[in-house]
Amino acid sequence: MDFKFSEEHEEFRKKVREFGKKEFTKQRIRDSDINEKYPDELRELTYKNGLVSYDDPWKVLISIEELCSIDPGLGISVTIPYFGAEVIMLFGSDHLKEKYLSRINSGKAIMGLAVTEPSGGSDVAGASTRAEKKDGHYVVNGSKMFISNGNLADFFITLVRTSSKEAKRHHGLSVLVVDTNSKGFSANKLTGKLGVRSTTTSEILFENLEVPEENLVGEEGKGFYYIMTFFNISRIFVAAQGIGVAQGAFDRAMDLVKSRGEEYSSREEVQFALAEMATRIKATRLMTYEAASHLFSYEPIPSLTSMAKQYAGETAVFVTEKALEIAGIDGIDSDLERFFRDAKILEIWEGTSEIEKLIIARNMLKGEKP
Amino acid sequence: MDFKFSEEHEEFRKKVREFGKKEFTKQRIRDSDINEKYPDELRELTYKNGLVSYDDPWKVLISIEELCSIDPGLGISVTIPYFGAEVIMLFGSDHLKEKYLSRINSGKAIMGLAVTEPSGGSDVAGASTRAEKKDGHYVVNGSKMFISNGNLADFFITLVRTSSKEAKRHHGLSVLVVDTNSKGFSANKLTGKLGVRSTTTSEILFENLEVPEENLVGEEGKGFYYIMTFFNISRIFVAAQGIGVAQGAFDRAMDLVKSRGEEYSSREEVQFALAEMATRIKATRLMTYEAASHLFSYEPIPSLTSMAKQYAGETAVFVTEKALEIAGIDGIDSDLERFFRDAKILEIWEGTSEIEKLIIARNMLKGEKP
Amino acid sequence: MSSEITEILRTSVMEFVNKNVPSGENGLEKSGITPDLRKKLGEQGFLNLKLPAEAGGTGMDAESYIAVLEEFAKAEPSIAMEMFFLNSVAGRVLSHFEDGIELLKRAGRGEISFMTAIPSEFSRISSHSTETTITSDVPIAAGGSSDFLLMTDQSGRTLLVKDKINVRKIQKPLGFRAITWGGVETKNSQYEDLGKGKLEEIFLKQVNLEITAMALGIAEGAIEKTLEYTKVRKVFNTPLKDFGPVAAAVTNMKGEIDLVKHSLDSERREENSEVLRHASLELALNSARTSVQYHGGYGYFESFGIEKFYRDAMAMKMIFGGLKPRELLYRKIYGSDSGRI
Amino acid sequence: MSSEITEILRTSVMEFVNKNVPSGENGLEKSGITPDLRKKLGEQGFLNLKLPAEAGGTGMDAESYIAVLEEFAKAEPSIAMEMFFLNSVAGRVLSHFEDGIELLKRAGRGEISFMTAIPSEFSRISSHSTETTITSDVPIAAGGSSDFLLMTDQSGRTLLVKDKINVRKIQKPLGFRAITWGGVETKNSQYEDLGKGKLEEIFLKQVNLEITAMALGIAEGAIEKTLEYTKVRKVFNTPLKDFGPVAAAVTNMKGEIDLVKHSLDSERREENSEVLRHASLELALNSARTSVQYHGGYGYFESFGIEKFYRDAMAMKMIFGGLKPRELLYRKIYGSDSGRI
Repeated sequence: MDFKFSEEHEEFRKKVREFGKKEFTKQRIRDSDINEKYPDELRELTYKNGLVSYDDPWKVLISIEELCSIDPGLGISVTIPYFGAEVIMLFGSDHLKEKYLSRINSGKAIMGLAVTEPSGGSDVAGASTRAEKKDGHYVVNGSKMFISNGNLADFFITLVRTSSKEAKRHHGLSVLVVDTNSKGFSANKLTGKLGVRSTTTSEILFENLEVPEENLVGEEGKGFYYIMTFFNISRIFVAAQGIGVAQGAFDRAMDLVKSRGEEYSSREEVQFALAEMATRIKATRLMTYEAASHLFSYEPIPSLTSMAKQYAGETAVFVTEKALEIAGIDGIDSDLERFFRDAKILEIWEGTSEIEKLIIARNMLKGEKP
Repeated sequence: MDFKFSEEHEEFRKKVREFGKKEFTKQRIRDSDINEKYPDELRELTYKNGLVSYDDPWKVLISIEELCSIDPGLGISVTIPYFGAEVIMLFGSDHLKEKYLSRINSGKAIMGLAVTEPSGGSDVAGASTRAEKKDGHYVVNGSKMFISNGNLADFFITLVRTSSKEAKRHHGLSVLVVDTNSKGFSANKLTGKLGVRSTTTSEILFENLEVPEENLVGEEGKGFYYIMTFFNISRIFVAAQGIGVAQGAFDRAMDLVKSRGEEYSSREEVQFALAEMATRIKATRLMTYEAASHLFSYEPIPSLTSMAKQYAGETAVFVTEKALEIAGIDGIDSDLERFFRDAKILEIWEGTSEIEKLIIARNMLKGEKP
Repeated sequence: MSSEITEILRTSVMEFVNKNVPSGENGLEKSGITPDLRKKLGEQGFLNLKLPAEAGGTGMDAESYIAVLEEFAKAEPSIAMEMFFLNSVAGRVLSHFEDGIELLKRAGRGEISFMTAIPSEFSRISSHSTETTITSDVPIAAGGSSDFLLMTDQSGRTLLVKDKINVRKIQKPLGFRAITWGGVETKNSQYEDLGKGKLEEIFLKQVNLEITAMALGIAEGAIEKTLEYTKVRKVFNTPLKDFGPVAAAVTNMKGEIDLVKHSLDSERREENSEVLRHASLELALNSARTSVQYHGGYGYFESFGIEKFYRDAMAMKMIFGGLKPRELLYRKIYGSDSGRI
Repeated sequence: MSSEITEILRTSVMEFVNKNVPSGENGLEKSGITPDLRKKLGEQGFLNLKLPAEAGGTGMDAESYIAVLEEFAKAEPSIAMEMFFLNSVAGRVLSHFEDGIELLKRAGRGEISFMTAIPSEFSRISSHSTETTITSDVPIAAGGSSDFLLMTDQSGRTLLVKDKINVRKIQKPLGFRAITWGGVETKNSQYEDLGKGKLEEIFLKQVNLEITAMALGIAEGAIEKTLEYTKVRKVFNTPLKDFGPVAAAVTNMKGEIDLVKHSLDSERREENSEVLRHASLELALNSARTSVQYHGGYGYFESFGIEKFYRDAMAMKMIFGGLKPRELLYRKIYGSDSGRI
């Protein structure tokens, strides 16, 4: 057993950290949060500095972790433009890889994943956006909800229903790459989020939107499987967001405790809170890293991935709440209050905590050993 | 990073498991539990089969884990006869190693650690058992409480006060090896325990008991340090007990759920319980293994060790309670009720959960990174 | 009945326990509830509190009955459970026919007692009955003796088995050790058919407040001892209670106990009964676990009288806290328009 | 006052909110409590409920006052907090001198309002006062406007600052966004010395039931919406409420709300006030967090009116749930013989 990152990865972590400390300025953080403004210039900077590189998924994980610990909103904003890329990598044709992934790899495009619908967040198989084949095109009609990068993305990995057999819910779904400059595409930015306010969340609509046949990812009818496979990857990165949020909040709470002097820091209530926070963070890290090590060597263990994701979300919420309790009234206008608002989404997106628990149990009931 | 045990260790785990399944018979388990009887014959068998070997601490850890998952009472009983050996290994003279450790290594003797006193379980530095030097001997007077192997051990690693300066509480303590066949030694077995009833717990008394000077471990005045160092080792093994108890209870709960059929096993309440149990167990394992990997390479991280121990105790209690809830009335006379009774001690011995949390926080306040 | 009289009752329970119930090393769990102790309980009028008047019941109001259950549970949960099986269970199913009234009369005087096979969602009951013969294997039953047995047969009917009851006593059951637990076999026994689903109906729906009283008593018994212990027990030369997290945990439990107690004492208790049942079961387990913890090594020993609360609280949850009664809570809160729940 | 009248009051609060308080996309948090709304609150008699009679107070009993706080908190916690600062805080410190009465009168009519610098254990207050001049930097204050400021100076005295109050308004504070939060600076201001430790005493000891009412209202507001939402919201073609763990979590919260509510409504509320304070703060946070969770993505948006409960509940805990008030709970439960605590 070996619980250490390689020297290269440690170096990389240091580099990310330095970048974040320098570029995530107070001004940028506040401006993005208060005005719900996407930090596009920062995204470019992050890309140019090579902090999001698909050559090595460990580096992506490290970037997410470190940047989120400096500011979750900005951290997520600059690492989310590639959201969904793995679907093309794993299942897309060479044509799609070249046409779309090359733009992503050069940092020139923003993409997104359009799966969730207004009628059901967790019920992926219930998707009702329709795509009908007609003259070498798919004609897409329907809407998607809570779509990250909704008003920013150049194209979306989109889950659509290509078969009318409602009985086979899972088997009637396919994945298309939809250009947002196509006729019939529109997006309404949803404002007034609790947290991660610098990310852009939208409702997107498809109205008789035509997609060329070659934009089908993989095979027709396998969309549900592709998306589920993707979630088993993206959940690792959400867990990394959780590590970052929790660690960032913990570090700030620790500083606060120290700044209040010996009499305060020696109080057992305070020490208990710190110990409980730190223990949860440690457990989150380990579960995430183990899940990642299986995933990144192409042997994912879905129940373990879900454990990491669920526990990370819960930990981010737990730690930020505890940190604010320590802060008291002084926290009402502080970094910590932003961390608190940013944390909650981690229990909701990429599969709610409830869904993760069901995944864990069902896989284990089938004999999987996490 | 590498989260896998070596092949040798996996083989060893299998061997331990097979041994336990064969030798931990229903009869032995029940008899030991109900009659509070130490299974000495089983201890010898375990030793003879090479399941407790100080050549490799990983093997000790694996044995504890696997045997406790079959039965915590017997699992602890057969692995506890060597309790305290590390104190001599690390700090004892060659004379002590030869005289005492060789008997331990050959499985011929049982030893124990006498630290806790009636007046304070967690307050090690408050020990008041006195040892005064006189004619080349220490004369020991005092009593120790809740001492494992109290009526079984051939000798005890004993914490005594050798200096009268009460002001320097920590620095007035030393460690002696006390033979139990010495004049002035007596032990009262304490019966009626909630759990781990096959282990023997006693109050032991020293009345003008003479100990030869050469039985001093290390230096006078360093006893507190030696014992604290030992606890940083033994806590790993308590964490391993926790893994075993929790895993054993989980496996039984899983079997129960499956045996009740699809309608029951598909209930979300039941699946949530299984998921929460399994996640805690996974987190416990990882923290324990990482803490062990540091410790076994002589770079212990005390805060991480305490995290593992505290979380393991809490997990054992959590999982056994949940398992009994699943069992319902049928559990009232079952393996699971024994696991439940056995679990609670893990939050108490080798430092209560409260003490562990303080250790975590205080080390981190000093800058330690677990 | 006024709360003044309830207070007198509470005092008389405490006095009875102090005078008649062994504690410490050779406490009640070792001796069990003996015929002699049962007699005394009967003489003092503790066994017929809620029996019907024709069976010699005192016609006591609910408030006083649950107060007595709570008070016994604080000291010796097993006695409360014995009272519960007789008054809340047997009293309800046996009061509808003459023979039953007669048996209740005798039981109320402490002369006989019933075993009750607790209905289980997953019970391993295998029973077969013809008109005159019943063969059953009821693995878990609880009660004072094997004079009579209340049980549910395979088809869901509640039976009173009158003879040839063979009990395989469990040596050390998890909880309530002063009453008898065991597997039961009956063969060619005489029995009385008491109606379909009667026992289950009682355990599921009719005893919420009694369960609350017992669970609350366990929580109180554990936490009151812990409050006192943490005042005097010192570590690092400081009383345990002066460590913030200890004080926090104990006062939180005590606070929750007060909330449940006030609700149980109030006139709105019925309206809240499902909530109280589950809240008190949770509270009992949390309180008892915390209490063992803060008693440290000492709390781990039977003679200290703390660990029994932990076992009993766990057993309470196993007996009374399953999915079926939880569903009734869901239904209560969500109203009648429930689908799967 | 009878509970019937309390019920009428509750209804009138609901009616007032429906009629006068904006909701949805452009809800109250965007507009803030405007002078106009404050006027209306005053006209309807919601601002002087507990003010002294000389200041035009209604002499309303505690039961009705806390019922109104609870009811406003269910819908708009910010309004409850505005009432609280005026009636429970300003009303208490300003009623002892003529000028103060005059100001309370006007505030009760909604014509002026006070900011209050909430005493903090670790406040970064740095203030210096001479006989005629006060310079202070109070980073966190809350209230309606900067007409007047109640604050604690460096030496612990409570001051009423009357002019030259410079507020650096926080753009998006964590909670209670419809009232003003901000850093405050005063220089060469006129002020009145209201006595040593007055504000701290009030926040620590005198407002337990008011805090409970507000926290309970937040819990109720969140859970009631969630109860309704989980009945209609479907996933996998099944209403959310039919998933056991969802039903369990919601019904547990609702059950705990009922327990706290009953205790707050009972005549023993005073005796239990420390317990209620802390139990309700915990409950509000748990209820609100659970409510956001079960509203899924929708719950994350301000326009849905759910996430504000989560922020407000957290802010409540930060303001009212510190170590000092906890110590008062420990002391209450453990009795007076406490050492370090």
